Amino acid sequence: MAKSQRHLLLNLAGILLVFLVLLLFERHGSLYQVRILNNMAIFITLAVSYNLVNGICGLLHLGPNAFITIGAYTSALLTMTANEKMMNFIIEPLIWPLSVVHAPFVLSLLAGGLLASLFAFLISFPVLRVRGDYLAIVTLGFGEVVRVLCNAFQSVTNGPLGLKGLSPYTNLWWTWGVAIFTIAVTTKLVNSSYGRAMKAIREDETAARAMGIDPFKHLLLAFLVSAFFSGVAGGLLAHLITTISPTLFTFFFTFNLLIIIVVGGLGSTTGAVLGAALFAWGGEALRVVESPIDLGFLRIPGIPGMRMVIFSIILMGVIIFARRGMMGRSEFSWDALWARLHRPAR
Amino acid sequence: MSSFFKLDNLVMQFGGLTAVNGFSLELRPGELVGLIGPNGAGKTTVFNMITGVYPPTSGTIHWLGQDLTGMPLHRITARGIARTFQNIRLFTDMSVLENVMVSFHQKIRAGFWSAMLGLPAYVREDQRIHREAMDYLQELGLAHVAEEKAGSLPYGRQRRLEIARALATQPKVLLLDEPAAGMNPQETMELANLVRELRDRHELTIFLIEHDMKFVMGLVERIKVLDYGTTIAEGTPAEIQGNPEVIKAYLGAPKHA
Amino acid sequence: MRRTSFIALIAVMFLVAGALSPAVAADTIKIGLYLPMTGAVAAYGQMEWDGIQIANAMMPEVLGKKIELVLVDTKSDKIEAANAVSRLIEKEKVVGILGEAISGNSMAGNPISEAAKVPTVSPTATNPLVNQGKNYAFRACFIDPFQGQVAAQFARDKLKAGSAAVIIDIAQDYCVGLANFFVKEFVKLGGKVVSTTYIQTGDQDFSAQLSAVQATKPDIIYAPNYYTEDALMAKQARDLGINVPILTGDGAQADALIEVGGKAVENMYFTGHFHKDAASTERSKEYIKRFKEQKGKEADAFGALGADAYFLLVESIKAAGTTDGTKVRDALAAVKDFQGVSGVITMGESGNPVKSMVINKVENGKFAFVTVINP
Amino acid sequence: MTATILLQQLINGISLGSLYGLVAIGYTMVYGILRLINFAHGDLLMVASYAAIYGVALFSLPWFVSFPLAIAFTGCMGIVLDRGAYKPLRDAPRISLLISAIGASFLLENMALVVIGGIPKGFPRPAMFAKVIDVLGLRIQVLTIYIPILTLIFLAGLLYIIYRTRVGKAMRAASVDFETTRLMGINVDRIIAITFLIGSSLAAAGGIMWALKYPQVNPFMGVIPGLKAFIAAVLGGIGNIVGAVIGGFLLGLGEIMIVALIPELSQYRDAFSFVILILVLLFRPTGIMGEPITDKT
Repeated sequence: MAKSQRHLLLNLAGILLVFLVLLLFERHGSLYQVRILNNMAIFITLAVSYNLVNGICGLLHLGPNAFITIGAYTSALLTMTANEKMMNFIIEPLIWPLSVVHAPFVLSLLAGGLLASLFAFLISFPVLRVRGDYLAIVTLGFGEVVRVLCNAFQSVTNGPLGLKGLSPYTNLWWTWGVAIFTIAVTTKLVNSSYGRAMKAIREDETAARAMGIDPFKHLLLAFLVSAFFSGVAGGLLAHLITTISPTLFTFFFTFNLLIIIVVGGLGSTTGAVLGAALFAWGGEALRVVESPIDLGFLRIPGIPGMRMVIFSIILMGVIIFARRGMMGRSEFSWDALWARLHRPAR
Repeated sequence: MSSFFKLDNLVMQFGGLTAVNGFSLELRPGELVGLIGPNGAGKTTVFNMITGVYPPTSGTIHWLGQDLTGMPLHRITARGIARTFQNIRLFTDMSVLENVMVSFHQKIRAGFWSAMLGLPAYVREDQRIHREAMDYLQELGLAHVAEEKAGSLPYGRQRRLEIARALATQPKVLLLDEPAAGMNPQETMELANLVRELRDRHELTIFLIEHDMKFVMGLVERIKVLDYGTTIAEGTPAEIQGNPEVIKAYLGAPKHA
Repeated sequence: MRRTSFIALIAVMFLVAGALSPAVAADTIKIGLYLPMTGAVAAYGQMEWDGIQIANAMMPEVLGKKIELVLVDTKSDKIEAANAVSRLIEKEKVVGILGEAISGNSMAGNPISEAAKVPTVSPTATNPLVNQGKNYAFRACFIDPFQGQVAAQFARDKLKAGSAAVIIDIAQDYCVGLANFFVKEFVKLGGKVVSTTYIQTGDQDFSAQLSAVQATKPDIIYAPNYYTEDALMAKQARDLGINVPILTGDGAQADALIEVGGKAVENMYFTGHFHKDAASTERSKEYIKRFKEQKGKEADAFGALGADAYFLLVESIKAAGTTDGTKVRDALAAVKDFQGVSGVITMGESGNPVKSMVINKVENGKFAFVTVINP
Repeated sequence: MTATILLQQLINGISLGSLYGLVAIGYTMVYGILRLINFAHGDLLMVASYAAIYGVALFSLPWFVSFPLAIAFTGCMGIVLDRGAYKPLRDAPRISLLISAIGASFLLENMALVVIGGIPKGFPRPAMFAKVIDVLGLRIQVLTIYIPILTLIFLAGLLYIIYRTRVGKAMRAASVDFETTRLMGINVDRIIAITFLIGSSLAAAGGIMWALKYPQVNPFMGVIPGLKAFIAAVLGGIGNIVGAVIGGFLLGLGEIMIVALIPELSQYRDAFSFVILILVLLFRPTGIMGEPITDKT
């Protein structure tokens, strides 16, 4: 008992520390730094919720972009005013109920999450019927279908023109608040009896069934939770960059998330957090390789495009040398930290 | 009166191949029955049909007056029939304790929301599961390795963990698929005692597949012999030992016959 | 421990890279560029970068200081585009920004430069929504409604087309926009749209759509798509025996179209910006010459608009006499009869230029001048 | 819709489908042996096309020299890909292999972008392929006829190799179980290298035909065909070579016919390939010719 209370206190202290750092950045950091921190938190939310399906349940799900798209569009259409909508839909007017409904940001995020979950529920029947690489291609398919529909249904999504001029509601408190909430919920779920069942399905589905666990029910549960947070993160993303269009959510977006969770350590929430943070920060840090570098005696002109080349090489290197990612399947814990701090220096 | 547990004329065909041809069996409560036969005789297929891994091509399975035929695996387990696997199928990357705790999940009363919110009802239940799972580990002599990864256990212990995990689903019938495979004589003997103890303590009905003749003969009360998917003999261990059909199936047809 | 040491190595690489701060030369004026140099639309970014480099060579100084271009890649992605603009403003401290090549990404970048009061000129973001409600956002290109309308007028008046088939790239706002405004105007002028079919960026087989078009026997095909799709489409259309004129927009006017399309793109018409035979301005002539010398190919519309974005911004800094964002913005808004590469530009409402439109066609494997339509 | 147009579309569909099929073979071969979705496979189309262009343009080789050279080059590239990106990960979790494949794909695309540039290049189309013939009122490009024939020839050759030669036997053995194959004295790495050589060469052949039919080469030209080929491979039952070709034909025909019969739906074309796939998998969860996937240990 005493131990778990101590951990609770430490967790709260940790969260407090995060918020203090955020406060520091909000007061004194540049908008560029704040933007990177926002991206980081959104990617953490996305990665942690994606990891729930891919890492904890062991499904090769390649369609989180569908959930994110649905969350982003739902949330955006709800926060835009009727007038803003009219100005956006210059080709085909927005269909009726959507053209007038208006909701505060919080509700729009929730609606985005719920709608994403609803979609996850609808596709779960075909998706969870198959396994392995067949599941991969089916989910990839749903991701693409959603994108195609977004292009085609101009009277709902404004098609390829996208939506713009969303109010920039998203700030550090929202993004990090949601990220921490997602981490807390996911951790709670993973460590609960339900989470154990999910991991059992990952390890050996037949054996899990022999222990009385209904795979469909639990995979669906993970799917719904994951979709909800992906949808919320989509809403946050939409109101961070203030414009969305279908091109934002291609399967390359999914690949990025997959890279994040595998590099972090598939199945580890800590790994997903680290991977997402590294991705959001590293992508910007790597820009250095494209700017001209002055070594005093030698001036190397920047080569546009080098960043992605280096990124690919680092990615392959990391995977080859750390094939189970940074964290493997281990998680951060205060006990482990304690043990490490008290270990005599090598 | 409806029977306790009854398999009636089970047939399993894979494509054109008949793996099991007309398997019937009736178990009485508290019985210890063995199923033997040479490799590829279809023993595990019988288990797979009973537990719904794949539905039988024809035939029925009745259990306490209910028709279980074609019911999915997890629902059969929920009705009180548990099994172990011949090729050990533990949740290798989870701890020994977690492996057993998984089995309690099917009967969990606290719902998802209560688990998420950490309501007292859930917390109490989780603590109870933890305690009871430890009891099962204790019973099978695995308590001291509770925190280790299941995959890192030595072979004999993995087999025991499989049994602990199956027991934790609180079954009435336990199906053991070659529980003594890969064990040395000493371990085998201990296992035989353990199986008997478990049956008495948990009021189980046990149906097991085994290769080790000595193990089976000393343990069970009744034996069925399967060869090429067909039942060739049935009886007490003593009867089976003297049955020429069985000897032929195991040793092949004698050359001078 | 291989894993730990490898990750440590990567970390060290990052730190070293970070320590090598980008070259900073004193006494320069920094202009930021955010363009898609990688990713799906990298070709447009690279073409505009070519044009801007030529323009920079033509006018390397302003207010007595050397102009330094800071190029930041957007990976053809909105999140990166927003990051890029933030970075240019806060980290690189640029006085003005050029970009992005496509409207969607400009819409992600513009709110940030608007808030920071940094004037931005996009070479090719044609969607009317881009500058809507923005004070610091400008562009060098036509907006979609104008181009679509002119195309319709040209089709009715000069090509005498009574019926048109429209083929739209559904994944591009530019194509959807152009097609939509074309259809409205074409119908208003008494024309008839006999078929509307869709393709998608990256598609390479259009035979099904074209066969459907063929069945309706239109007088012209309006296919306002990018040259990548139009070149293949024209080729397949001619192979199928569809010989009606194809009319398209400025996004299709590139050397690569002729290189890929060959004979098939003969008699393809473009609504666009300039033609070297009709080069109206001195700047245009010099740009075309320099481009040919340095890049070894004919100047294309993307590069020319990139150059014009650069010239618009730099000339406005010159006119304002300062790099102060608000004053440069005022100078940009007041641009009148500006002698650009792509024609004479007067800045109209909401940072949208008013300039004459040139109709070109492909003749004997070259872009040939047809006519000019004044706004 | 007249019969002529229908026939025309049928020919288009078969031609497109056989290209999908040809690329899908490589996908499915690598999958069969490594259980790896080789996302870099589509990019080999691009590599082959550029190689062919540079062979013709830079070294002014005639096409019948340049094309085979490009195919050989791409085949070797496939082996390099295996050695560099996949061999170090033989005993790693499959997902790591998948990430390595995505990394390799990004690397190839971005290298092309930096070195060659993103602006598309035309593909030299020899006159004998570009010819258009009139048959029964149909205008058919001869290439449209060559492609399915060549695909079937390649398929027949491949089936011969797999079922009639020692190497083929070893490949089949390796696709069932590495360890046992190794114990039987077969050099598994060599077999994998050969698989990559064949698969990549077929992708290269597909890439060159693709470029002949759609003569535009850019760093991302392999992405869509790669994805479609992957769908085709899954449709046919991934791991099954004949299934891959059948899946390719189905997909190509389906895509073309849907647009041809209902032009109003052309904006949903890309969604259709996935809808077909999802429907097929609903009724046959392992594809048309597929066996249930066994996880290799």
